[in-house]
Amino acid sequence: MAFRNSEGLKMKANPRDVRTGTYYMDGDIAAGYGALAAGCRFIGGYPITPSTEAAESFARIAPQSGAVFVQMEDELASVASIMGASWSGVKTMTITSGPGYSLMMEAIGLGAMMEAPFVILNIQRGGPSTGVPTKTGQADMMQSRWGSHGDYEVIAISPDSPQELFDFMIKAFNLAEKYRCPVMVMSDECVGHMSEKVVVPPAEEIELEPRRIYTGPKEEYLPFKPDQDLVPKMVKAGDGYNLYVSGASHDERGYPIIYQKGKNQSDSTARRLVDKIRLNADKIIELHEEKLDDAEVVVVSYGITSRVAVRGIELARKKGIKVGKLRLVTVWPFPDQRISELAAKVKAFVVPEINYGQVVYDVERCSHGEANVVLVPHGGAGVHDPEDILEAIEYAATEKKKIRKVIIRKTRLEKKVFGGGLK
Amino acid sequence: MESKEMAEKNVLPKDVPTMDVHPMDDVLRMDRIPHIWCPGCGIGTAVTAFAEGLKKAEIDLQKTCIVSGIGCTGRVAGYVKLDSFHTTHGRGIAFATGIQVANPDLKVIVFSGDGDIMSIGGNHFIHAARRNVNMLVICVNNFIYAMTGGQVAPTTPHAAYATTSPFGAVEPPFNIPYIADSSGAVYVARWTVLQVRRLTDSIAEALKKPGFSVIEVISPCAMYYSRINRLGDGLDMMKFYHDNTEIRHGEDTKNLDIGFQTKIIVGKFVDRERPTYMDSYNKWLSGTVKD
Amino acid sequence: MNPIITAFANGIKKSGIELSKVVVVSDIPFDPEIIKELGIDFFHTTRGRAIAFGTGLKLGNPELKVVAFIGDLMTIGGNHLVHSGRRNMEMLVICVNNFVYKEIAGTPSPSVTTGFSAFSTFEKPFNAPHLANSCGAVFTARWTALHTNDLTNSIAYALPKPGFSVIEVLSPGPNFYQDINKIESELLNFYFQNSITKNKEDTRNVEITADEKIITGEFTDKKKTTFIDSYNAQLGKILGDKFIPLGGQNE
Amino acid sequence: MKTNTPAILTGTHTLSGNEACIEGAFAAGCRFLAAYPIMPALETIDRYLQRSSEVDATFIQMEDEISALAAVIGASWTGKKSMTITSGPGLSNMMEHLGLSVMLETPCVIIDVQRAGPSIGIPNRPGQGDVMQARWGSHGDYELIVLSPSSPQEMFDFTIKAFNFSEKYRSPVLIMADEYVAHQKGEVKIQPANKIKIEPRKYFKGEKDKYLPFKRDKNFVPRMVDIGENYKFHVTGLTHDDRGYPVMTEKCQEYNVHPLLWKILNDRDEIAEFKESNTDDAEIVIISYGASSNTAQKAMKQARELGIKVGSLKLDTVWPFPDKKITELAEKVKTLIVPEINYGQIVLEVERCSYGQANVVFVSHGETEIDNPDNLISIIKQSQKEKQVKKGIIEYRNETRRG
Repeated sequence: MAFRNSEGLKMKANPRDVRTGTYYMDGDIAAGYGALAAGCRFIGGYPITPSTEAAESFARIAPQSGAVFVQMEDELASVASIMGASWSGVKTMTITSGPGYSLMMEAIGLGAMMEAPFVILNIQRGGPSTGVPTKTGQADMMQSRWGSHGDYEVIAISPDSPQELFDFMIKAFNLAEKYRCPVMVMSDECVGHMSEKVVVPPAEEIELEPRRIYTGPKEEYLPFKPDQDLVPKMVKAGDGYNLYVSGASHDERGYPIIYQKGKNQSDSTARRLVDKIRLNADKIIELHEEKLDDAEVVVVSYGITSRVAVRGIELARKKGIKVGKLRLVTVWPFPDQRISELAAKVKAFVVPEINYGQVVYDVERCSHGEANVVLVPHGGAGVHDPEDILEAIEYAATEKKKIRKVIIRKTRLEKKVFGGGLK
Repeated sequence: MESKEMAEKNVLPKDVPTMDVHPMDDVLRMDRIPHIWCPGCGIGTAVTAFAEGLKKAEIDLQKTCIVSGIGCTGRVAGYVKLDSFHTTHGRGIAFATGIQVANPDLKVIVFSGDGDIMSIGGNHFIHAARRNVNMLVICVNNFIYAMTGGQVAPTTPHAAYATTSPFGAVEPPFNIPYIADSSGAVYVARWTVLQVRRLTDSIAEALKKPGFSVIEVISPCAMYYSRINRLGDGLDMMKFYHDNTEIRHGEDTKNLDIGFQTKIIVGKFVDRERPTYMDSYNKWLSGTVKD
Repeated sequence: MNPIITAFANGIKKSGIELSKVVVVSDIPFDPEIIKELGIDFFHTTRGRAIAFGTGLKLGNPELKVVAFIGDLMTIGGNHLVHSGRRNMEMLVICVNNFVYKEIAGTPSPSVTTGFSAFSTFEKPFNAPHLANSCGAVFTARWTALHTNDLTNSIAYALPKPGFSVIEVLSPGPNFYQDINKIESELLNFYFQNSITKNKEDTRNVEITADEKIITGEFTDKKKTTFIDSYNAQLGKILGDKFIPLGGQNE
Repeated sequence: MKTNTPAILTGTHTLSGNEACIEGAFAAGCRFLAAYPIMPALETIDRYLQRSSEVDATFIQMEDEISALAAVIGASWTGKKSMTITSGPGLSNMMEHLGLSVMLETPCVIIDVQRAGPSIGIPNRPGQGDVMQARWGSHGDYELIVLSPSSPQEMFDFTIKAFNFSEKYRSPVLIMADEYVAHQKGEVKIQPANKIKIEPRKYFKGEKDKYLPFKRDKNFVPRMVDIGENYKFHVTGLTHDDRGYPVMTEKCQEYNVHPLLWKILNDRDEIAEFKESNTDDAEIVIISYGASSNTAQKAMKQARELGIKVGSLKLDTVWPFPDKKITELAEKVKTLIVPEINYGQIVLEVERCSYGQANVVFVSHGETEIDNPDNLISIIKQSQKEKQVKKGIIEYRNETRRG
């Protein structure tokens, strides 16, 4: 994906921000490096296992680049402060995990409403509630899409390696600037705490999306007047534009419509907020596909699970099953169309997730009854046993009937814990 | 049992009395021992003082419950044999408020750390103090977020190092007794874990006091705070407390700031009477409130 | 126009600060006409988060003069208030206290459900200047909305003052959308007439009680290193030349 | 178990949805409310306070919604039936503690009077934009029960039902009302106390030292005790074993969390209630919930008068979703129309459960259309023109008239 803003301007990363080199580092630290390379100037954060290393790595390297890490009093403050910083003209993000993410829910709606570009890095852990803080999970996926009240759309991307945590931070900032919406990097403890080779490229190889800055006459500026692609242009606070930016439903001037006369005043705010993502979905969505040409069974996965699935796919291929891999790099917006196309072609989808079924329901929805959908669940605090995925693939390849529900596999773990599985 | 065996093997002198039960058995959950705290940590001492204080106060333990938030000190509730709740980060006081107001017969203790109570739970702290909800808050202050690996806390002294302030903390720390006092707490004390006897007495005293009581317990964190700042181990910190604490009962709370390795003033600072939340509530309900 | 806004507008003028650098963050919606007239930037955030939002604005662009209007008497956002005070974040907080008295005849009794009164009637309210003072604010003051001149002067003084300043303004219904109504103006008069000005009073003594006169005045006025100065000093000391100070660089 | 009579105002009253909700709560035995005032749920607190001294119920106004739900969970463990009331922004703030109440398996009820969102949105107008949030808003996996009333009478009935479900499954239960229902005045019939069925709390009755707070029965529901009864129990939001002690392993995670889902899912057919009308011969079925079902009912009647075979399915329970019923309908009818006061939430579930068997038409409507089914009628007519089943959700965008 080439990152160009609406004027076709290209921007490179600032060499001061890029610690070029080859490292052996964990995903969290790579994320901190990635954020700085992307030009992030402000992180308001709050420590939470297993995401703290990302904040720590940023705090160590930020001051030399004129960026700042401030540890706020709680997650509510963290996310509110980055929205303020975003409107003051800098790139911002916050870093958290499940419980902190839950606290940010109200502000995510505010971010969507104010169309402040910002990034949230969520290193998921086992939930619900405090759950298993030190171990992995993928159970915040639906929350990232639906967690705040009212209608809005976000972009969520899911990296599967420390290298991708670096790369995806840059991608996330670019998407945030381009679509002016909250962008979630939904990683997990496993990727966050996994140490691997991370290559930080030279600055000139990193392309950044510049902010969509308004350049016309001051008096004509309307903060929420959308461009062709439904995304409005932005200015900085303090530049004399006499901004009125509100979290209440507003018109193009930003004025709340609640106090305006006339009950039938149409409330188009939320409509545009969802449309700007839905109608641009094709441009946003990125998928990694492997061996799909002849596939009868497709394994749909994201994040760390897509790496575990590789083993299951290899084993199945060895047994002669035609199985392909579809990795959701972008989880939200969901690739409805691609899944729908595949459903018409293949027998079944196998969806391993480290949760008890979240994204699988969207796969089911988009397959329109044309392909079976098999879920390989995992409660968290660990990753799948590839054998479970293999068995699910084998089952999916042999099942002849069209089954109108998500077929939930009993995993080895479940059988072990509940002696044959839950009833 | 072990000590008995040791006595039999003549490791201990014969005349040392041994017993089958640990004196803490009735207030601590022995089935959860060993605990999670690191060697040199002061939280265990604070728990001992608390257990002793509970006994000393001679309150009805059946009607006593303990609530913790998240963090190293947040685990305390799990080791105390009362009805105990390990809740979410920073919300111990809010949770306890619900318990207390729904059943005013209960005495609630919130036992948690500085990050939990003062940072994320700061709002609940000042509001519960303002309302004067009947509870005892024991806030173990180790100057750092230890559970997550040594991040800067709102109590970290200026210029002290932490992992998220790798070049020294830039913010001045909270003076916990001062903010408790100004929000309306009726009992405010501060001790270090070195002053076990005074801390125990203080806990026993506060347990019997109706209203919002706060005891700040300064505790070493040998694993993070001391290590990052090169202050030695737990014992060195205890020596530091020994040499650098001064007891000043009744000191004006605004003079209680703690700097990096500066003198720590301890003592009981506030002990006053104010109607508790339930008193005001009942009065209001019965319509006798001045209109 | 609401007298607080008038005082605020005059205060900015008097302070001589460039209008385009003033940003108001509030959890109370302002009438857009007011903002237009003032010629400043305005952000309407979710309840209680104005101070946290303002922190970000200030750190993102240290040139800005951030003013946070908080309406619900630090209920939901109390934590942000105390922590920003501790950090000494450069910001002026105008806290519109609408604690309503029951004594005044003819006014609706303040019940929690009116949506404006922040506390149940029997609860002790915060002594806002004292709380702000104890968490580290460099300037605290309290006026009623009718102390127009005093309020203007305090705002003009606090706005350029480095550090975290809190001005509590007693005013019924923090409503910046319409003119105040009759009941509200009666209440305002009541506040005004029942107040007594004691500058430099110890904040411990300025609690608002039902029986005594409301003490107004400028209470705290001290010097303390601001967050940004402290940050630049500490990191400059440790990192030396490698450090790029906050607010010092040009992107 | 029957409730005390003074709490139950037997008879017929004219109440707003907000007031009916409080009456329902008192009838169900609720005696603790912690809340933070928010539009458009303010009248509930008024009503609660007016009646609280008569029924000896406690109210506390907390400093924010986070602490409100925390206090409710705490209060519930003292043995009092507890609830909190809020609207969208407040519900967003409660998300962390929704997870805690799931993990601690604490019975409590959350009333969400939805308004137009996102963020501050329009506080005095209805919305249904929090329906997906109710199901997915907290981190981690969980299942819960969400009811959606469409009239003051249902507001009363469903509140009782909510308390019963919360005790039966030891789970938080949400009521997703909206501004329209909350402020609508209507007739509310309140049965005599002995006719109102109340689910008692599932108390542990064995020996004190044998109590395990998370030992599940065959329905996966553990037994509860009150604080202060000398059980000396420990509960934690961390993944825990039967004793409530934290165990940080994969096995324990499976042991702890998986049954949390199945205790609800096992009974999903029982819990998922709906009202069906005219579906027997219908070619088009309108699937609706909450205030939208008022529009749906009117549209159905008018369409029938025009000779169009329209049926209606009103979801009383939104979560768990009645998958089977929707699939059954999709196989039978040509078109499923889903009107919602949002931009597409439950319609996604309908699309999922229809397996490409019927056209799924989404109608985003506003508050003015609650009383006026014209738009819906025109969409019914438009949808009749579709000759074959289309994949994906159909939305006739020329008719977007929210307001």
